[in-house]
Amino acid sequence: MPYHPELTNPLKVEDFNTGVFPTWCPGCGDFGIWAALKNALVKLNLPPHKVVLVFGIGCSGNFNNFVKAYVFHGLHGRALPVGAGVKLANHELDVIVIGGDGDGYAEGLNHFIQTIRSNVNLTYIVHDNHVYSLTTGQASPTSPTGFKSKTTPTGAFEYPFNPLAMAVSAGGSFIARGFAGDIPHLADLIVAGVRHKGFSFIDVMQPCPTFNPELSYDWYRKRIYKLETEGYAPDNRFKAWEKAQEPISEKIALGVFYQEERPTLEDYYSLPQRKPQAQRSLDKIDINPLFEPYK
Amino acid sequence: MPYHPELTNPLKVEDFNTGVFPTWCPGCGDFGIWAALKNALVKLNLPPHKVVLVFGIGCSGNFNNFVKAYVFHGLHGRALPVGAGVKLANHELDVIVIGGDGDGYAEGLNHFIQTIRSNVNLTYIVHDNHVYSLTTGQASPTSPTGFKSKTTPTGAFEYPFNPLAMAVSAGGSFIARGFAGDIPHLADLIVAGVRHKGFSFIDVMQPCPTFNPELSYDWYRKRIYKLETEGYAPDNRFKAWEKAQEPISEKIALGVFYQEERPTLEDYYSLPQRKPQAQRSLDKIDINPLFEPYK
Amino acid sequence: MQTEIKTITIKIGGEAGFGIKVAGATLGKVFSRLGYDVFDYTEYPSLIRGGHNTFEITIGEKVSHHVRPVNLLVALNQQTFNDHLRELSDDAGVIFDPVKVTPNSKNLRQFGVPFTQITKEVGGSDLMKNTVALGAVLAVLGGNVEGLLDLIRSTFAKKSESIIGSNINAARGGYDFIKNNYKEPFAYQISLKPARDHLYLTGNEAVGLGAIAAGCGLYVAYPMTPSSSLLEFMVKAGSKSSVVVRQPEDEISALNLAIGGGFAGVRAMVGTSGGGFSLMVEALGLAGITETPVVIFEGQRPGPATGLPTWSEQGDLRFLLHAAQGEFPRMIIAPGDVEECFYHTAEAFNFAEKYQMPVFILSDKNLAEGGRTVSTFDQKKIKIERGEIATDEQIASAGKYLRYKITDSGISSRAFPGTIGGEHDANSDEHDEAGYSTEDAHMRTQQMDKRLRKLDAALKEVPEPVLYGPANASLTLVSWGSTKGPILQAIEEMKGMSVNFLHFIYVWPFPTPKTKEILLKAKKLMVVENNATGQFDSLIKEKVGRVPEVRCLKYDGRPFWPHEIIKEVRQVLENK
Amino acid sequence: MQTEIKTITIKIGGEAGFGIKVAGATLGKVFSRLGYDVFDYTEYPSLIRGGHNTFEITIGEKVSHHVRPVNLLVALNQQTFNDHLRELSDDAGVIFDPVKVTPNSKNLRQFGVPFTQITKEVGGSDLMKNTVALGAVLAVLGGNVEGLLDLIRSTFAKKSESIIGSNINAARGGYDFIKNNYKEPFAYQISLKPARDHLYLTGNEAVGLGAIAAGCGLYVAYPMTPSSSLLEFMVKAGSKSSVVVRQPEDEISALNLAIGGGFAGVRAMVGTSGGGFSLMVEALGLAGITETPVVIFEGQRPGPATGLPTWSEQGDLRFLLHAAQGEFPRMIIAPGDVEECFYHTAEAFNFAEKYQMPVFILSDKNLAEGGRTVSTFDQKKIKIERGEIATDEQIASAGKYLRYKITDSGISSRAFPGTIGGEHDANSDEHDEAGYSTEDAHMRTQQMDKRLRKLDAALKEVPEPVLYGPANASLTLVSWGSTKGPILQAIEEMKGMSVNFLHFIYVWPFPTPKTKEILLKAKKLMVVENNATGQFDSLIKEKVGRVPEVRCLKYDGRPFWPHEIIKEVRQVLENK
Ligand SMILES: Cc1ncc(C[n+]2csc(CCOP(=O)(O)OP(=O)(O)O)c2C)c(N)n1
Ligand SMILES: Cc1ncc(C[n+]2csc(CCOP(=O)(O)OP(=O)(O)O)c2C)c(N)n1
Ligand code: SF4
Ligand code: SF4
Ligand SMILES: [Mg+2]
Ligand SMILES: [Mg+2]
Repeated sequence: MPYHPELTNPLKVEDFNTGVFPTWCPGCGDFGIWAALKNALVKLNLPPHKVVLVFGIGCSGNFNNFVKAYVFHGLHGRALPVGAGVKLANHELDVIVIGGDGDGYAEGLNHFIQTIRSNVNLTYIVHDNHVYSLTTGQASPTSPTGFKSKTTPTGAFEYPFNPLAMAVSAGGSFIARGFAGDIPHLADLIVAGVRHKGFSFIDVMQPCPTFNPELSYDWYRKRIYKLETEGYAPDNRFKAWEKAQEPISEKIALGVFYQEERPTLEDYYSLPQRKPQAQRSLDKIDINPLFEPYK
Repeated sequence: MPYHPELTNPLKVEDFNTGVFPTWCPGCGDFGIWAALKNALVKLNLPPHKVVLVFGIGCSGNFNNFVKAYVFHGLHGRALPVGAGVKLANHELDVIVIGGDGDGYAEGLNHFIQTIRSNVNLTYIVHDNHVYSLTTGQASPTSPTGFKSKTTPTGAFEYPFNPLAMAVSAGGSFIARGFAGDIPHLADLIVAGVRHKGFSFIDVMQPCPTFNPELSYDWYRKRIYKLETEGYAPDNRFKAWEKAQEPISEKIALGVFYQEERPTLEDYYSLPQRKPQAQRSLDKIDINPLFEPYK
Repeated sequence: MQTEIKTITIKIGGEAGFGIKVAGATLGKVFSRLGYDVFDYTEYPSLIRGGHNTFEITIGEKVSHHVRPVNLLVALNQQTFNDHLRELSDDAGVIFDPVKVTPNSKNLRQFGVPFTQITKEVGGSDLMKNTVALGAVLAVLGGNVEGLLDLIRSTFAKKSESIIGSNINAARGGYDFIKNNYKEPFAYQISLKPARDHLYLTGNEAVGLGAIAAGCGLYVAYPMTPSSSLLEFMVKAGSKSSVVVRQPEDEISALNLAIGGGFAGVRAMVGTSGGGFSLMVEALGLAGITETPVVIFEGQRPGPATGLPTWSEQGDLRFLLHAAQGEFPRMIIAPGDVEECFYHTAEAFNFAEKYQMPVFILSDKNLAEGGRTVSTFDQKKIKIERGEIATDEQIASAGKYLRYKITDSGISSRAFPGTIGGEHDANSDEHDEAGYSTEDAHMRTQQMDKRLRKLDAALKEVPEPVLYGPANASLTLVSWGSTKGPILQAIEEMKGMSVNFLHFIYVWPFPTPKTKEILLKAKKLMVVENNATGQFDSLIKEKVGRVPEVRCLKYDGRPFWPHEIIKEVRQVLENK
Repeated sequence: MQTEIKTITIKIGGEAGFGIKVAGATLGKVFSRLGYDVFDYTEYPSLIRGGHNTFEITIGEKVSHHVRPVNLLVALNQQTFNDHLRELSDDAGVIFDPVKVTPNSKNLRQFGVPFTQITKEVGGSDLMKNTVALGAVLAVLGGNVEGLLDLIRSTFAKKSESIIGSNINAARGGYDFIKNNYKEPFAYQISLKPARDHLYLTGNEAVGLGAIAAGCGLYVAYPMTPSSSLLEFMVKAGSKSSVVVRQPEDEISALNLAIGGGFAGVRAMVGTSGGGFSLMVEALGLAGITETPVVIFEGQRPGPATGLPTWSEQGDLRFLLHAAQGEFPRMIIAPGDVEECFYHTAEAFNFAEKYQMPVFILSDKNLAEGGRTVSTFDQKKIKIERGEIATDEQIASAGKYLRYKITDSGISSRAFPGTIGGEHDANSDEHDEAGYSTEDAHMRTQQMDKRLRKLDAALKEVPEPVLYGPANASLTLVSWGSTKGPILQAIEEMKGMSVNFLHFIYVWPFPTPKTKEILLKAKKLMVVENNATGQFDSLIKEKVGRVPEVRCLKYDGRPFWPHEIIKEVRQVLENK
């Protein structure tokens, strides 16, 4: 196969640019995630044609226009099953699924939990800005209690959704938290997530200066610390769940909360032992043996 | 208001029978839950017209024909939002939502988690037989690893869904486990759940001799023990989560894992201070003050 | 193309996120208060920042729709000028900041105004340029600035004196600059009108007011353009009006919540767009078989899927008509303008409860988000009819209660939880009269027929479509929903031509015998729709048995403009 | 009503959960192996136990559908006798256990057989009564028991000798009891037929085989009657055929998974019923706008909502046709019998990939779960056509790749992930030719037109409906999908009458010019549908512009029986 003619060798960040420049607001955390993702792909040496990126709908989903790869821009809340479908069709591709907190923890929550359980080998990155932004500012499941928004003028009321604790409870095999304001660290997390064999989940703290100005870069920076510098070992579900209980209004741990290796969904179907389903030749199928029970 | 003419005083279990006798298989755990529910309603002295029962679809959902009350037999996986809607319309009614494990932990999982978060004041009972029964035996989220079924001939693969740990992580305010083979204990749990101010959740271990014969009454009885006899205090989320990690293949704790009182969804809307929405008079509405901003 | 001047269209354009919408709406309100009919139209992308936004208003003595060409353009950036030059009338003017915009066209009346400088002088933020521009617009059109200043004072009432002050100065700055530097009057000038008792508001705000007037007690919605503004309205107004307003986790939950509410006796409503409604489809059938009343607001936008989230279309009619497995009755009401949004939303609740079925309010982005002036709504016109409801006493005296009793009308009385003796099973399985599951062939057929009969009953009560223009005409335009505006506006300008217009608010059930007759007798039919396949056209074919001669379809996300319709009509009439 | 005897119908009835279905299917297979055409039909409630189950088979030289009246009833309990007495022919027989059932009717030929006692004697479980009954049936019909014994041996091949032995003894016990006690031959006797290369299987099994033959690589389904048996088939057969079969958390996930698979280049399929499809609606539009091929199996059952879960209907046609917001092309294929299930499922994958759109296989419970004999499928008839796919080389030589290139046919080539230079954005937003989001009015219109053009192209390739019976007839029956069986069977019995039958497998796009002509020219049309509103009838009105004279509708969950159709036709022809 000829090497991709449009790419530099080694890959550069620019190889992942499209003609479309991001339309996010100035200061939006999405820019940081954009940069981190491209850096991670460079580090992983993954050329655009080998990467599938699946997006949900949101400001986060608008990302679909800004990065070169095989991109699928799906429905609000439904990016994960599309990603899993890609992986089952062609397990040799690297699949990264990207969405927002409304996308993944409200509309798409069921898929989040169940995809974790399946341990399909893909990476899921959530732009967690604790608000619905593209629809101009309503409370999301991760909005802090008391968060005032267009739909919660007296303050958000419901028990704040804890993505990390949920992921631990559902049997996540790679559970991490990143920060859009720390691009190198986030890029490293993405690299580790993509390399992880199984479902890797990265909840990214993302400032949205427009609809959640209180949770600014500074607000986050004041609370952030890194698990790896604390001697935290991400090998214990109980400890991970406990760690995830730290209220983000007080302390925000970044890094890998939990990691373990266990069989993936592809293993269950013995896919790694075969050619990708999508490349199977359809000429040599013989169904005659299947007639037996009906004779 | 005249007392209900068809009822005995005090209430008897028979007051909740309909003309339809259950069609469940002989030995089905659903009979036990049926008995426990009726006993609980008698103990609570709740006449049928004050009770709303909302059912999902499944063998569990077929229950809808067997108990007298205001019954709503909804869609597969969607009973909880119907129940919440009833409660918001008329917070004076007692609402009990009943479904299966496929219903609540697969199709309807999103509503389960989000309804917990809302802490709407109703009771949710899950007939957890660890299998899809009405569709004649497929693996469900709570099927044990390796469970052989029509759709998992080589054994269930996914990380088994842990309803109690999930409920703790989502902020449940009343989280309990019952057993269809222990009717008095289950009836007490239902009574406690209904009396609890907030969302009460009872996961009921339900034998299905037809499609999950291995998990028989005996199988359960060998593993069961009661939290209340162990000096367990259901007042700590961390302990509750830990307790919920006991694999049911080894030990099955029955009783209340966690309970706390916090504001309900009805409190958020200040409903308890008013007449039920459904009884509001619609004659005296004056919208003229609302015109102001448009003048 | 241009006929005698009755309207003025003003367009403001600039970068997304710079308050164009607020500025435009403010201007609209100033004109509305001056006694003008105002109709506004806004274009914006599905982005928070970085895209291009425009806001247009057409004002006049009587305006049914926003019209083109544009007579006065406020170009906050060069793109506005470049993109919209071709939309301008020959005698149009343009207001712009010479340091930002070079209007490279000689034919226009040019009003350079130093927005940036004036903003700096009054100590305002960048956003305040809009206020300067508004002042300039009023000056160019020969109005006075007092209305604007009043509005600024009341809008910012809760802000600090200094914010109010700098806004006032900004407006005055723009106004004075024009007055001082451009003495020759612009071709379009406004005049004083008598004061009126009017409101200036959007379709969604009118829907919300209608719902509240009808006693809606539970509104559930997951945000989605163009229904999000209705959710916001309900949150704001609802808390003052005892409406429980809830944003659940998804649209599936939304409709199931509302159905639970309807079952328990509250008037319940959901709001969404086509994508969200896709997720409500299963629950629609649930309302159908359990015969639970519910009102569903659907604001259409162009699909398929995410499509063009912030634009408009009428692509969901057939979808709503046939949504969900199996067959059961529903109603579709498609208001044509802001006023109809109010009155017919209120009516929707009556239909839903009387016939115990789901009732749609089918709107679209143009109607939902377009503001216009209307006579202040008259709440007295709204009657509350809750249909048949069984009470304790009725049940006690009847000795029994059957929720799904087979009746001639198909309607059987409802009993709300709490009613003594009214216990029943609101069952999504096919059921007998008491509600218990049945598989009996005869009962199944009877219950199907019962449910479907309700639609026949409703058809007898459904208001007829309105015929605008002469009773007999060579060409009859037919439309439904928001296309009413541009067509009425066009009809107005085509006086004397042999064309009339039949507008449908009540799209389903369809047709009444009288409507069928009108449609069969019309000389020539031209169906006007904002979609690609002619969905109402197909209904006429199917249900009336006539093939309309002409279809006028547009599906690029934009509304029809009156001049487009006039052109089409001329062509048809001339070729005849 | 009865014409000359060509078929025998046997019915077995008893309590749910007692293996009626298995027994019936065993009997069907015995007859199939004997060279008979077999068509079976089963009725069971949505319960695991405690309800009433029946299984009927009609056998004959040539059988297109199960027919009534019943000629031989096996009553495992009293209810069976009571409920089905009125379905019996005058010369019918009944086999029963005298200790359980009292057949209080004198006209019937009675065959008392001590099921319970024989079962006990052979040491079998209660379920083994069925085996005794099967032996008895064969004896009554004058067959021999060897075929049944062979089948028992192979079915239980993996079980212990003693299980096989007691089953064999049970079958022989029933057989011998009849032979010894009822010497006078029963009115219906079977004869020896030449051996044939046939299969006996259900519609769902044929769909599954067709999918596997077509190279389906990903099948995703959430269990739901009547599609669950397809899921089970795919699980079983799929593992031998490299199909990844997945049961996800819900139907939303199912279709999105399949779309992901289709995007990545696998032939993907989902299966569900109407309720599950309701949840797939949004993703249907996603397939539409991203132009991702996917095959959707929908097994209809009576709605609305949960309805009658284990019964049959054709109530979802219009729903599928208009599902999802916006407008985009799709295809609907409704096989009429088991054979068509096989060949047209395989074809569906070709259409899906060539036209890059969702394609439905629209079945129903009768077809999905009804078993019948068919000539062994010929895999050679199946061609694999994958449509336009861009390779590394093609892209390299073209120098660029545009996923959504505007073309005359509307078809633009797909590039699968991994292809060098084929990177693109499969975008649910409206997009330009490369796939990037656009709001441009012109590009929007072009992309809409492009997508819709694909349907015009497909229409040119769609097989015409088949006309059965004489070319000219006073009455033309029209139907689609599974109603083919009873109508063909009726037509067979109406030879000599001036009636023919136009059957549609390809329901959408509709109509081809030729079909339109046939429908316009037919003397009189009678549309036969298993629904209440006449959905295909409405399509004819809308798309052909003709109002069919007669509608024959049934919506009680049961199929049409041939005699019902004959009665209807007679009435129409006589009234003419
Ligand atoms: C089914 C459906 N419902 C609603 C919407 C409208 N919608 C678009 S984006 C969005 C939420 C965005 O919030 P989030 O996922 O947190 O993304 P963010 O914009 O904050 O990045 C919603 C509700 C939709 N597109 N589809
Ligand atoms: C939307 C939808 N999908 C699928 C079904 C089919 N269905 C009926 S019951 C059921 C699962 C039953 O399992 P569970 O909830 O565990 O209840 P059980 O029968 O075990 O009590 C399914 C999948 C349905 N009715 N609706
Ligand atoms: S609204 Fe918030 S999330 Fe969206 S682009 Fe702007 S800053 Fe980013
Ligand atoms: S199948 Fe299982 S759950 Fe269903 S009724 Fe029978 S025993 Fe109970
Ligand atoms: Mg967000
Ligand atoms: Mg279950």
